[in-house]
Amino acid sequence: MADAAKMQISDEVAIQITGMNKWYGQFHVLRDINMTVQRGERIVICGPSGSGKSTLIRCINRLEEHQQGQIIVDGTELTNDLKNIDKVRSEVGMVFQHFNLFPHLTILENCTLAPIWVRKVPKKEAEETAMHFLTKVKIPEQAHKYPGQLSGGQQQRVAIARSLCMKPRIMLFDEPTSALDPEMIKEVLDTMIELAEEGMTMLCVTHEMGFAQAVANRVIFMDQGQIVEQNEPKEFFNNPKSERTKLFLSQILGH
Amino acid sequence: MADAAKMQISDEVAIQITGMNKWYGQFHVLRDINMTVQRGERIVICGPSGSGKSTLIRCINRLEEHQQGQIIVDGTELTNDLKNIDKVRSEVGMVFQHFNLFPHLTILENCTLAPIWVRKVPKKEAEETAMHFLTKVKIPEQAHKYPGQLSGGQQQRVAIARSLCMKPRIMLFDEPTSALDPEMIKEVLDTMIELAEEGMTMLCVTHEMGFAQAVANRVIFMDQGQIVEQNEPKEFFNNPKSERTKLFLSQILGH
Amino acid sequence: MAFASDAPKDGFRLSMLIYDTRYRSYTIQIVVLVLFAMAVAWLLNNTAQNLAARGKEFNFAFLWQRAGYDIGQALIPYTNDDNHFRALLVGLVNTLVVAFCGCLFATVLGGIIGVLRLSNNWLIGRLMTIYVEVFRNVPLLLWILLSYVILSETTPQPRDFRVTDEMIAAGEEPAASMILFGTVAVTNRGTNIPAPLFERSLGSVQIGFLPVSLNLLAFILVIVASVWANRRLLAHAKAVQEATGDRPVTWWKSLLILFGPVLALKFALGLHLEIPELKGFNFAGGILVAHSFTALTIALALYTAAFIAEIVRSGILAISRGQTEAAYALGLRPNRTMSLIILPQALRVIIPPLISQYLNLTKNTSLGIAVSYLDLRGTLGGITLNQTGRELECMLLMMLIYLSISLIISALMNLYNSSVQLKAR
Amino acid sequence: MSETHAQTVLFVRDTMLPPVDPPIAERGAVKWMRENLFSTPLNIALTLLGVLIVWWLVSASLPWWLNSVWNASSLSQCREIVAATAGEGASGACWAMIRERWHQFIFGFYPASEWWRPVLAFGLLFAALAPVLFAGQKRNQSLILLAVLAYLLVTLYLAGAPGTAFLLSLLLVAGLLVGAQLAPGKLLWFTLAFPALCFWLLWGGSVWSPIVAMAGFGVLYAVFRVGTPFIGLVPAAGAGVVAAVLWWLYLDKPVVDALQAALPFGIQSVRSDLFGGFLLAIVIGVTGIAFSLPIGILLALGRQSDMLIVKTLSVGFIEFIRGVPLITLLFTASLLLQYFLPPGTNFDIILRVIILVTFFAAAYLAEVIRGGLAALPRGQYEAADALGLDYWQAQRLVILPQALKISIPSIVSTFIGLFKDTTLVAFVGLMDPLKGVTQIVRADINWKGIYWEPYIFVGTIFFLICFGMSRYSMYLERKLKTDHR
Amino acid sequence: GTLDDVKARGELICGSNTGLTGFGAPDASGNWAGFDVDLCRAVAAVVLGDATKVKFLPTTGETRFTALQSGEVDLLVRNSTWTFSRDTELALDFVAVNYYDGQGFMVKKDLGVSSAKELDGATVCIQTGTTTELNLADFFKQNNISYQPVTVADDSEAQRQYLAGACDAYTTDASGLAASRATMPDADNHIILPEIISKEPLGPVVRHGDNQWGDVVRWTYYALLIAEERGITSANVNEVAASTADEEVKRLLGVSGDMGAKMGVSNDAFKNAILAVGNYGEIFARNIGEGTTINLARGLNALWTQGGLQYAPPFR
Ligand SMILES: Nc1ncnc2c1ncn2[C@@H]1O[C@H](COP(=O)(O)OP(=O)(O)OP(=O)(O)O)[C@@H](O)[C@H]1O
Ligand SMILES: Nc1ncnc2c1ncn2[C@@H]1O[C@H](COP(=O)(O)OP(=O)(O)OP(=O)(O)O)[C@@H](O)[C@H]1O
Ligand SMILES: [Mg+2]
Ligand SMILES: [Mg+2]
Repeated sequence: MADAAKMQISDEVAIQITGMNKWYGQFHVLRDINMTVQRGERIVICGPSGSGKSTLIRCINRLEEHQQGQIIVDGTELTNDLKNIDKVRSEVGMVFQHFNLFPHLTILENCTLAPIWVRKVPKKEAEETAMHFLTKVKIPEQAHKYPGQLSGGQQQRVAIARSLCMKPRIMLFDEPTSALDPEMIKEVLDTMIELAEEGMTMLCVTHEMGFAQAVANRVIFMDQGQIVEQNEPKEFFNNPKSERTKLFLSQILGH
Repeated sequence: MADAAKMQISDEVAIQITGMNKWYGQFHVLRDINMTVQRGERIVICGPSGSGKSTLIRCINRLEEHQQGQIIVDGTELTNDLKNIDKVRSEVGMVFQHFNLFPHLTILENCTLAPIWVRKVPKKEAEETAMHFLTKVKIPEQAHKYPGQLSGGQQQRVAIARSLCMKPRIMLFDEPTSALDPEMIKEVLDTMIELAEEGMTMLCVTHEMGFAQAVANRVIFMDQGQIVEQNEPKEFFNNPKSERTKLFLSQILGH
Repeated sequence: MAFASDAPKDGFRLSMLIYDTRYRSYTIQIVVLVLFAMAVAWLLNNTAQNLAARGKEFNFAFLWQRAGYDIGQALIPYTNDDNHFRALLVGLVNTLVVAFCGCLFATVLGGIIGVLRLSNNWLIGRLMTIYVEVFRNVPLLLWILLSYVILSETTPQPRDFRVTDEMIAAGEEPAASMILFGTVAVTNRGTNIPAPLFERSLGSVQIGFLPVSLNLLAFILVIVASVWANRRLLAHAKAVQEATGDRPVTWWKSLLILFGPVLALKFALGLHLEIPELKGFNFAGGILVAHSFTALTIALALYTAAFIAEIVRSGILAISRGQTEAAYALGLRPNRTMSLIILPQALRVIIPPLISQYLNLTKNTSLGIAVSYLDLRGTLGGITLNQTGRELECMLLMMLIYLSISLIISALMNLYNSSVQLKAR
Repeated sequence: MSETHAQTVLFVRDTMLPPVDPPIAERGAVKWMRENLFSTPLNIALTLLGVLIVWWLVSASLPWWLNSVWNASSLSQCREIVAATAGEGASGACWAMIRERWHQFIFGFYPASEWWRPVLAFGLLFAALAPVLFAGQKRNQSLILLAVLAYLLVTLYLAGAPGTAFLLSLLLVAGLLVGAQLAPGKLLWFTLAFPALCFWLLWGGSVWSPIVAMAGFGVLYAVFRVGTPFIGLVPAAGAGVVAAVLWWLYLDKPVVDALQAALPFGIQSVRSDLFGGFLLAIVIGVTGIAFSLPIGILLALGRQSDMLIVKTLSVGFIEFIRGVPLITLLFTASLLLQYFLPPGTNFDIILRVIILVTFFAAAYLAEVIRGGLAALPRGQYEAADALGLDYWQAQRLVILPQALKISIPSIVSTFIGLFKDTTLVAFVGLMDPLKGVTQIVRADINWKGIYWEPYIFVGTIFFLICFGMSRYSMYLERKLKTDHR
Repeated sequence: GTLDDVKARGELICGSNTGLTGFGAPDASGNWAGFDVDLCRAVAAVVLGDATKVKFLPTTGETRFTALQSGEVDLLVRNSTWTFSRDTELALDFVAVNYYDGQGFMVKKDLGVSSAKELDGATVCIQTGTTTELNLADFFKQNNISYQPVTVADDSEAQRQYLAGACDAYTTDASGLAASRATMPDADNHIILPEIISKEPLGPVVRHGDNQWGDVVRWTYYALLIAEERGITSANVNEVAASTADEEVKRLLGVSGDMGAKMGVSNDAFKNAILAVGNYGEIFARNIGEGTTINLARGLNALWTQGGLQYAPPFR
């Protein structure tokens, strides 16, 4: 499977980050980040708590502003220009740790909201697309329920479907399974693996090392706001180079 | 360790319950409870949800009133006599599922409050005792923080220390670990095991079967407000007698 | 590396004012500011034109003209020869006094009702619920009008107190008599209460425009001193408790310290009460508390108490049962649990909404208009406005004063809030 | 020891005990009384006190109620009747006054022949509220509409509505009912049109004035839609507003006149100085809350904004309005507003009062809604951003629906407060039911000296309305809490 | 000017009392009636030819002058006292005095008081927002006696308090006292003390500077006076117009001359007014005169020919 995945990686650059720095007030949270993501790549980001993983991927769709350097997503540079931001956001889907579904809308409405209002898709078409993706994440029968009526795993799958409905070219995941009970983690990971197999460009912050080994092209390890090490998953897990990585892996895997 | 524990059991009776019945309105919640607890015994109570475990141990320090039968704690019968109730309560410590620390007082004040106002201990002495027990539960350095600033596991350990500061002869625990994250459960169980090793008389409602096997003299299984089976832990887990117990154990351990 | 990106463009384009996040918010703010300034300018211009058209000008000099009217209840010295500003002050003091008394009674009453609503006494619980619902759901104005009518309709006229020779001869009792050991007369005009008088006076000093009686000052000083001494006593008791674990009995010492010096001073100055007496048309001597004041206070207190009761009730309910149980399990008695565990926590929940009720009450004192109570609105916004025809100045000044009161109260509230914030991670 | 102990430890229950009833002392009325009335000495004392209070209240007022007089033409006649039936010195209520003057408490001086109009407007108010309160819930909407239909059938008949009006209004509601079945979402259009309809019903006049006034919004929207592709969203919105204002300022009147000349259709116009009683209270209360809601939302958003000037202005406005008593604002409406408007502008005191009351309610609502906004987790904002929704879309589609739902109880209690406060308009010379109408009635020689009856009557109606609303909001709160789970 | 505004509007807006029996109060069906109200109706008849085209805006003591200044009402007829400062500082014009009044006191008979100077220490009810509170303060000060003021918002409340005995004396304009007394169930038990402590000339008020409008109101009022002087009543006005030989009456009724037109109203404007409301005497008798419940004697308000002060300048 890993091979199949590799084959889909094209030369095209999906995300290009150069010399990016970010501060929260006085606190230097991201330091000189440089990375390039090819279209079709699946990248797992890991690292200790507070190392800036969330901040990094939130910068990619401008939920956070960076102060130095350049982030180019799908050919659009993220500057203060609202038009660019809108463009990037409609190309990039994001799945959060706490799902963040809209509790006052049904599952279907959650999925059709953005296509209708942002992409201006006719309602009927949007609903068809939504049902397609809901079927894909295996919960078409829940379409008319409200988020509060679903289990955590189901909610997270809806969140993935909701992002997919915008037909994004890149998906960002911020610890999508860490708020879930063990049984539910699997459901969500399965969905993500399926997505990966279809060649979606994915950046995923996760500590699920099994997932990383199964689908990632590359694992990035961050600490103190810096990229400390990146490598192919097999190499990364079996043969970490830096001391910091070794320490981290011993904790994670020993746990 | 189990042997060491056994040796400390004396013939003296700590708690004697005979023919006790309790109703909530029309609902017969405890039915004909008979049990004797020797000083130094460590008893684990388990059973399905709603079987009356909490109610039983809450009757022992009269947080709930029973309507029939007799409860004698440390030679004092629990009746409506306020003096007896006071006496029993100051001899019996209790730890709750949700800690119930006093959020407006510091950890140290939480621990010294009852000794000062109930036992009339000089403040200085009370603080020394408190620091002693806080050290015992391994959080002396948090003494001047407020409960809200501690993690769940730390809070539960403070709750244990707070009870201990009253130098109780009997400790009651009502699911002390069930509101905690997995990592924190261990901290708290360790503290309880340590207590058990010192020979404290303990009644503990818990589903931590590892704990039961490690320290209990006796496991009591309740269902529908009745004691259905009691036995030594080894026998209880390996060789349950009643059908009800077998069913329950298969669920718990299979999980 | 075949990605096509527009080369980063520098330089400023007009569209950036709207589409660039950096400038966008400035653009909006400047537009808003300009609109606001235009609106203000428009209003000011209109006002100026209107004033000119009516041949009026905007100044506050009228405040220093002779007021010429009398005020029934003046707590600072005032005659109709004083100026309008002084009348304003009298009104302000009247407002504050009603607000203060209202808050005081509302708190006491609301506290009691809130606690009683929680009692497990079914009858009392129901009665209190009815009270709360009835008072909350009917306009305050009705309560004010009603309590005024009740007060003036159910109380006797002063002449009913009169005892004539014929009546003595006939052995008749007067139709009404004074209450509280013959010291207080409640008539349909007001309540006459005894006034304190001194045999030996220390005189008085003039502070600013207010004469301050030295007697009063002496009393205040002595009371402050005794309270301070009492706090020392309690602190000492606490120290003893901390050292030995036993708290010494303090209540009789406290009583002695609190009341001894005041009593001594009373005898030293020869304080006695001037009992009101029926003379001519009215009771003379003592202090007359007008019914407009009493009715307003009662209505405000009853109405606000219903809201406060709810606040108190929910404040106490907000403290989880677990806290009580934990305290009981530690051996604390119910009353100690209340004072050491429940109340300190409940107060944090109760006080912020309580203070906003105080604020509401203070603003509602302006309804004194319904019973013609001469508060700030009645003097400055009523008679002064009427006599001078300066509605713009009077209304603006009045709003400004009310606003300052509100802001001061809410500033205090914020201070309190930040000081009792529960510490959390 | 340990051996024997192990032996004694084993216990297995072979038969489960059935539940039995608690002992006598723990059951029934005895237990209930013991626990609820006589559990402690303090409780016994409280119970006795309570009984005493109830007894005192009843014994003091019962004769007065029992001796009520319903048929009399003046207070003195009432007193004679009471004296005749219950003996000299007895007191009795004189409800005859209410019987004779009830319509003034309800309608003020609104002409009797036109009473059907406020009655109709009141019924339609609920029809207009239904789509808001029960968005998309076919069943509840239909239920409300059915209730409105029934209400109108009865009240319009009683109020003597002319036949055409009767038929038309029933047709309208029936149409809405059908609409609720076919397209419940579309009923919102009726809600939007309702203010104009209501205004026309109450004030009367040419049917064209409300229609042409509403057309102003159409102009706004048209300019906005046409303009957006050319000049962009924000400028187009601005142009729309300008166009609409121009429409209202310059075109409104001629167009109305022209249409009225061409197609004269109208109802008798009723001047607002005839409004009074509960009609006035409800008009002020409902318009106040309806218009203050959007303003309150904007203010709340402004207060949450990170733009300093916008925030400062919002905070300033909110704090100022909340810092002064309503009564001073009402005096502003009657005394000062004229100073602030261009010389010569002059409009209805009721409208001026409504404007100030709207500002007042808006400031309070802003605080309430701010609470709702603050209660939303940040994740909702982020998810909306991440989906590419812009600020206004995010607010409208994601944030506000939730924030408003959370704030419903507080919004309702603001409304209750506002409704109670409408009584204060008496101080600027309007005829509110409590003081205004009562004063007029008491100025009548026949009823001079009557106090309790009008207060009790008006108070009871206020109580029923306010209590009903607060209960309804509690119900709504409970329902909203559960239906998504 | 206001005249054109009123004509354009087709309706006259009058600031009236919120309800003062006899002078201006709405009845059960909302029709306003009273002494002041009739003057408004007369003005409407003069300007618009129809006495019913009047809208009454109830004003309180506080809002009345603002309402007039801001143009909310065209004319204020709300027994307002003509004083120096109101005339000058408030930019108002009092155009005539339609009722000469003075402030007096009413007490209960059994109080045993026969002069206001005996009221030392008494509690006195006053309506706020008028000149009465100033007069009262001055009077007691001059006589060096004390009193306890109870300020009350409106007449019915003041009466309630007085009757309940919450005040010993009730002070307001003597006409008001008489009106109050007349409606009391035990009118004989109350007396109005002889002292009249102030002059209270009450009259219609218009905005300062609008002289044309002022003239219309003033001459409407005088027309009513002249009509009484000449015995023209609402019943006989048509007849008189047809038959009279008196030149002044002819001018007044628009039979000859163009007096109305000069003022900007129709020539028979005053005839309309008389037709609609009657002459001054009729208005007085109908609303407040002897025989009504208010039962006021003409007194100072009798025509000058009968020893009163009501005097109209010549209509020429
Ligand atoms: N809004 C903020 N303001 C200030 N500091 C912040 C803010 N958000 C995050 N930080 C800090 O930035 C650092 C990086 O945060 P980030 O959430 O990116 O970490 P993370 O690697 O995702 O950690 P975790 O695994 O716990 O989610 C942390 O130290 C955090 O405290
Ligand atoms: N205050 C009360 N009033 C009425 N019924 C109660 C009350 N407290 C508990 N019960 C009922 O009594 C029964 C026993 O409750 P208890 O809390 O003792 O069960 P438990 O064995 O501790 O269950 P869990 O494992 O869920 O804590 C339950 O059915 C519960 O619903
Ligand atoms: Mg993170
Ligand atoms: Mg339990």
